[in-house]
Amino acid sequence: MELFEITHSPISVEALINKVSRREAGAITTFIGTVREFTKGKKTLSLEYQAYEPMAVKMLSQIGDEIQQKWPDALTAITHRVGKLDITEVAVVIAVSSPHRKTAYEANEYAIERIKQIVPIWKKEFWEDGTKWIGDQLETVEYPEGKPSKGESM
Amino acid sequence: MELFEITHSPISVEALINKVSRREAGAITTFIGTVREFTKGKKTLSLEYQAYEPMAVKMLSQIGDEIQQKWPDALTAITHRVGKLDITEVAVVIAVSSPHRKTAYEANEYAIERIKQIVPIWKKEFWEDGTKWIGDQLETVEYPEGKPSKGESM
Amino acid sequence: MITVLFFAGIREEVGMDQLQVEKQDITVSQLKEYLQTEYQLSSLQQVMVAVNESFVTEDETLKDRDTVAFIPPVSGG
Amino acid sequence: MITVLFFAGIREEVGMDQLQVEKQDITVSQLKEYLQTEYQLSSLQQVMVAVNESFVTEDETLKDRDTVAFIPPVSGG
Repeated sequence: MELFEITHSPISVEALINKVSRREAGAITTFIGTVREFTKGKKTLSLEYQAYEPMAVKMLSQIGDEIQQKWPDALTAITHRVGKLDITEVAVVIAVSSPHRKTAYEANEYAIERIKQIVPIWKKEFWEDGTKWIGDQLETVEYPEGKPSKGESM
Repeated sequence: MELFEITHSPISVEALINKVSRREAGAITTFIGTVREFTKGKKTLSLEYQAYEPMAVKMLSQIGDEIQQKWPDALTAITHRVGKLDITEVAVVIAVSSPHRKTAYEANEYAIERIKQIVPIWKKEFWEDGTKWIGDQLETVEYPEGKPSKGESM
Repeated sequence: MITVLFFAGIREEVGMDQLQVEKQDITVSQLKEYLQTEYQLSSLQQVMVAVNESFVTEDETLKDRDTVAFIPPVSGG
Repeated sequence: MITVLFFAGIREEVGMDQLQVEKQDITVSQLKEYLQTEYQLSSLQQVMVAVNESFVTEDETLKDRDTVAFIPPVSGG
């Protein structure tokens, strides 16, 4: 069972929940990133995700390691889909289990923030009047260090 | 479709996700509360949840209203199971959708905190050496106001 | 007549889910005192009270046909 | 020989997924300059660089058979 995956097929949320479910967990959080119809007033028809697949899996796995360092009780699974997606389809699912709920929320949110920093996946938006590869969505245009930081724990 | 429910049957996480999924949502968070084997070193064999059902549904719905006030973009669904549950079984699922992820996390965590304050549901733990109805788990023994607060937005 | 509902530990202590009390125009606080005397209940101090499914304070006055629920500290989730 | 991988907008600009460059013992920065001159690439300034699937800085020296990937700002999630 792989905890960190890139897939070309629809993602099963239940499958990810099962990957992190265990007797010592009292809390499981999931984050499901879906294709939204409107972004800043502009209507999206569909999206295409592209990944540098082996490196993306490696970076997802690194995020898992970072979480393990910061929250030793947490167990994380992440699957990101690539290819063409329609509105409301699921692009990414993050599942985190933990004995206590606070950790499950924090580690989950940390994972999505890190995905948006270091995982080589790109989104192309298809609008009625054209297409565009979308850049960094963290509202930072450049990486001051010339590359993404490796996170506090590394 | 009911957004707030008490059920005597296993809860489908997918069903709750579907209740809040919509074209304007880019993020869905779920919280899944499961039966944990060990609490403070003590081994739990199973749990029994009891609810004052009509009032519990009403209070879950009130939590939904509070979230609507605080995060107008969020849509929330909550189902809590009652009856006897085994280790790893799902006791509660909270699903929140929102255009943006921050709201989906915050509103979800707010919901579980409020459930633990105002929803009339009780947990009985079954151990090898006995049983006990568990009280308030927020580490506050008494309600200083004589009743739970109605939340900032009410 | 007032219907009184019990849950969790209190239900086990009282030995019943509910009972009917032939009273009205008394406060929640007075009802508690009455039940404690009548049923030797140990655990009514820390409970909250709901009338007709809404939380109330101790000085709420009860009317005929109200449903009163004693709500021990909750532990759902 | 170095393998160079392109993604997203850069891939569309270059018009290919990858190419082989007959060089070695040059830095990432020198490779960028070479590619910009050779292919009139506009968007290599803001990209990060990975060598053999790990992020590196501009002064990393490239060896024979390294795989270099240009990583424009990511937008997964």
